[in-house]
Amino acid sequence: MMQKGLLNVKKIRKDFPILKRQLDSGKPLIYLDNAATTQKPLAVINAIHDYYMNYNSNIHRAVHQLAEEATAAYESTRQKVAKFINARSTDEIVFTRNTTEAINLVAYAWGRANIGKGDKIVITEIEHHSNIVPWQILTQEKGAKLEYIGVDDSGYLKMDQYQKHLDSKKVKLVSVSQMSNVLGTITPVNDIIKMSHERGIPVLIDGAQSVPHMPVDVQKMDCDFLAFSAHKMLGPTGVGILYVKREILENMPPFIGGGDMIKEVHKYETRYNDLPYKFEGGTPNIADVIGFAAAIDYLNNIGMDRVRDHEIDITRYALDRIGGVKGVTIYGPPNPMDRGGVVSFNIGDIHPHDLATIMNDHGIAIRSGHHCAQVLMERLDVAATSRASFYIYNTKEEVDALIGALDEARRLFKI
Amino acid sequence: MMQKGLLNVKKIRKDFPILKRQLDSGKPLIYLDNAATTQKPLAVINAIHDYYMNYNSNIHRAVHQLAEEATAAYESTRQKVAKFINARSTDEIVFTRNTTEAINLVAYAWGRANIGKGDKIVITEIEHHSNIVPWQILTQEKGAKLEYIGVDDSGYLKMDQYQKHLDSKKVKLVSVSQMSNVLGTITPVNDIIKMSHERGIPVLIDGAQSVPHMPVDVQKMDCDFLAFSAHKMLGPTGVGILYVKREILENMPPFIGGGDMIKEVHKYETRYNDLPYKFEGGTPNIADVIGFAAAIDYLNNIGMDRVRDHEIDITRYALDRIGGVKGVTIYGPPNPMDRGGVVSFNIGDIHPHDLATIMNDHGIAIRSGHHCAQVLMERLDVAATSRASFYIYNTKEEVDALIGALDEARRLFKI
Amino acid sequence: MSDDIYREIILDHYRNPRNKGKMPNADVSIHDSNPLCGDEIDIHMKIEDDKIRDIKFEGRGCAISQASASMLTEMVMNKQLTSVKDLTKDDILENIGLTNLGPARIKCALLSLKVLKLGMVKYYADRDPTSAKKLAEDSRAL
Amino acid sequence: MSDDIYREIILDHYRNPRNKGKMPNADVSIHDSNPLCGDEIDIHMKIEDDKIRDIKFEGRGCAISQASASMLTEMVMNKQLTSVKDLTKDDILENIGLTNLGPARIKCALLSLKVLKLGMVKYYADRDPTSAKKLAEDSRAL
Ligand SMILES: Cc1ncc(COP(=O)(O)O)c(C=O)c1O
Ligand SMILES: Cc1ncc(COP(=O)(O)O)c(C=O)c1O
Repeated sequence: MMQKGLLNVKKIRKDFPILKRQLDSGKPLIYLDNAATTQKPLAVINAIHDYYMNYNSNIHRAVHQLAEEATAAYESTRQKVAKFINARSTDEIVFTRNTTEAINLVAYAWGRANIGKGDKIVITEIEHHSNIVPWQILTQEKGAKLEYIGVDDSGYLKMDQYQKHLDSKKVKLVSVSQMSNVLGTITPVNDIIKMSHERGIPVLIDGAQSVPHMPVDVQKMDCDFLAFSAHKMLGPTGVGILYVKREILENMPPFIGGGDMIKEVHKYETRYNDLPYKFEGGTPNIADVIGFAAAIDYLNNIGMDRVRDHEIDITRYALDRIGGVKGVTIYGPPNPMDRGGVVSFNIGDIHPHDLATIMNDHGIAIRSGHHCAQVLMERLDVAATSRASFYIYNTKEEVDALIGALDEARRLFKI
Repeated sequence: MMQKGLLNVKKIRKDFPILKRQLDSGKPLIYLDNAATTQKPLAVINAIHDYYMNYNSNIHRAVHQLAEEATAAYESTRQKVAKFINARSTDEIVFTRNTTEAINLVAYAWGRANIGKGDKIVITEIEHHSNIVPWQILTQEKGAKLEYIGVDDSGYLKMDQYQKHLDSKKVKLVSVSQMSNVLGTITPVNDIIKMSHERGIPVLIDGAQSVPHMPVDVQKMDCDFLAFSAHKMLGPTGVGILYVKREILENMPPFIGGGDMIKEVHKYETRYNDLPYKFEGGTPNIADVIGFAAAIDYLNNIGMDRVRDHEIDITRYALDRIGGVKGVTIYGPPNPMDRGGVVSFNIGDIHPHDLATIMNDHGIAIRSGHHCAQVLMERLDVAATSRASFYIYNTKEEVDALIGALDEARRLFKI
Repeated sequence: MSDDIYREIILDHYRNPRNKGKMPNADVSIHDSNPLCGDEIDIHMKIEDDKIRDIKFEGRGCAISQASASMLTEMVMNKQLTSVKDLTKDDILENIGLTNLGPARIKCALLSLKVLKLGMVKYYADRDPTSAKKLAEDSRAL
Repeated sequence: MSDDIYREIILDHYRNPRNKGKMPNADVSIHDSNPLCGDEIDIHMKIEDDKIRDIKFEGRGCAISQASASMLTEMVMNKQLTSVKDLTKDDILENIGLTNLGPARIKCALLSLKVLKLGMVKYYADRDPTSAKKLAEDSRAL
């Protein structure tokens, strides 16, 4: 059912009811905050609705019909996720709340068992707080060290620094995001993983920005862990995914203890459940996991290659147009092939927060601030940036509207 | 807007679309699995739908209109929750995925900072795995001890054992469920908390079964922690609530590290956010938290006293009718005033799983198994029980249908 | 539907299980449980010349899981492991005459096969790692 | 709407902030940031006879937060703490002429007041615990 060629954006837009929204400003919504969370197609909204209207039930532990239906739907999402990232088995797919919880799961369960005094964990300067703070907490607890791979002025990782860290021989984990949520940088994860595996070091990939926007294949990439969020790829809020290679997952102690993750509980000891259930304690977010399947279907139907092509196209246009506005600084790689559909910029001395307010007058939703990447902000020596980020339903006309609003901001701030 | 007198169940049933469902057996749904999860009124389903159709956005960190609307709705749920359990402040309300995660949060964040070698944690034999396994993990890690308050043959806690544990002077935490999900027992939490506070020991209340079914006031009860799940009280899956007294929460280290829970992240150190955000890392389950507000409104509109009265009424009837069936053993307190709307039983040598299959032929959804309470199963010396559990939309006619199916089971198994 | 499940023969095996009990000096003993319902099965075997000379089970659980275990022991008693190794899900369901179970109840019917396969994994672990690996995969899929 | 916000006077205070800078021997120094946008404000004060003898701020952030901080320092310079203590949200918003901000931007406008209140909490901590407690409550609500 995969389609070919350029996206039919007009047709796609019809599937997203919110895009018809009129805002208080009287303007129609121009949604350019997709790196924060994407909008949802009707198919996803309806899947959740259908679940609650027709077969809402707790799962796994009952034999009545609703429970069987709900369990089957829940587990079928797991199959779709496994296939979407080309995992070997559904055993390797753990549902969490979001990318953040997925990374914390690794830090708590794997990290506390495998990181010791003097060990090093290597991350990069472009990481989201979700891929920094868990490692700060872990390394502080264990007396281990956190090391950073720097980023150059064009937004590329300094691979020589990575090499040096590896040479120090103390590295026990490398954790890198595949696409920066600020610079858009697509990082050389294949090289990073290869170099690391040569030394027997596992690698966690933060796929929060990459998995929604380009084809990702865990077997080809050969990462050990991959974390991403449903809500950033047309799915509902409240669902994250942690992929872990089975050999590693099998040896990981549990994280959240409680119902569903056990096989047998006795007063003073417990036998944990099979993979992946061992890592899903308590009643899961059933409705939203089921809703997420509709998002995967939707993306599969378009094809991730075409999603990527569309974003390269619109990002190239946006880099051109925004770059042409007087007083603008754009951050990140200049070549749209090296970046995702994220454009961060500043203009004159207008603070991004003020710019976002002005944008909002025009119905344009952009994000402003540190984007949960304060380490990168320090590196760029800015307090904040404005960020426009694109997805399958965005058009060049919307970029044009952004340019119009930028001109208005320049007028107000006399730039 | 609170109503008075008996519930108008006929009217209430109209608000729950799933109750019109025809099952494969050709029978209409009789849903008696409410202790596992409840059904959702249209108001809740619509609130989620409305969010995705009209103002889906990430929260807290943006100034565009969608983000402001979503943030306001998300935070207004927090206010409603605080009011529902009479917390002093919204600062004391942390959103989690479910009760299980809420208890784990306490075990990881508070527990690891406050429990040491030789310390004791006291729980009871009626606990759900979610209130056992986290403490097993913690006590094993810390070289601490887990102690149990026993339960007598009628399902009441052995308070003299509790007294003895307290006298041992090593107890650092007491964690007790306010209502058993198997026996229905309502535990004497006021006494338990009072006795414990006299020795300066904090108390966690597992309110997964109590908060949905009776009025609960954290200030009156004076508990230090309270955990419960939205999905067991008309709300969506994927939302749990952890109440923590502010004095305690203020001194708790964080649990999930990442976006939203920080104030300032630097390369090697982080300043955490204000309460309660410090404990909500990553993009929350925004849609479902917003949907939960509609569930609270719905329950408030009925009044929790009337919910409780309805359940006493139907439970009394069910205890009578089920107890009258030949070969039946009922577990838990005989007096419906001492228990919630949960009736666990066995009949002859019919295994609960087989009974549930037979029930399913009649459109009746009951739960069978160990109900995530294997320690209690060992105490009762049964492998499993069947459990019918009630909520505001259940009727005595549905109990009658259950009796009819029980007779059919006796015929099949020749009892 | 329940009329088709709870037939005379199932109830008979449930109430009068064959080959049930302990086996003090078994060559292989193995235990597993169904996380869904808590049903438990132990299987003990004496194996000579790759043949199941004796088999016993212990367990507790529903009529389906216990009757199925009882019938399985009869089915494999005195059989060569080479033939037992490849028993499939469908072989079992046909043997016990329950081909129309829903997904949750199927797990009950197949628990004893799963435990038997795990037992053979143990037996083959050193003797024939390839078979052991295949059996482990099979048991995981049940 | 932005036309009403980004008026001449706001831009002037943003670009030419009054009382901005360090204060080496301040009696009270306090720092806080807005977790929403990362805006930061430090406030330094010299206090004599319960009077703010000097006040300076440092900070970075949006025009609203920085202009508001600049205007706040002018507003409280040489004022008695007793009168400064009770400054409300509305006092500030009227002072800077921004009464129609949305909830997110209001946080920007009130950050400096929040920091000022926290500074007074510090000052009153030993001198007048009741006032300190009230100020802490107030600042939390901002
Ligand atoms: C008493 C009790 N505690 C905890 C839980 C766990 O709730 P959840 O699965 O929503 O985390 C349950 C629900 O089954 C329960 O009944
Ligand atoms: C690169 C990256 N990592 C992690 C996250 C955290 O995702 P979530 O908030 O869904 O946990 C984000 C989202 O903002 C991100 O962009």
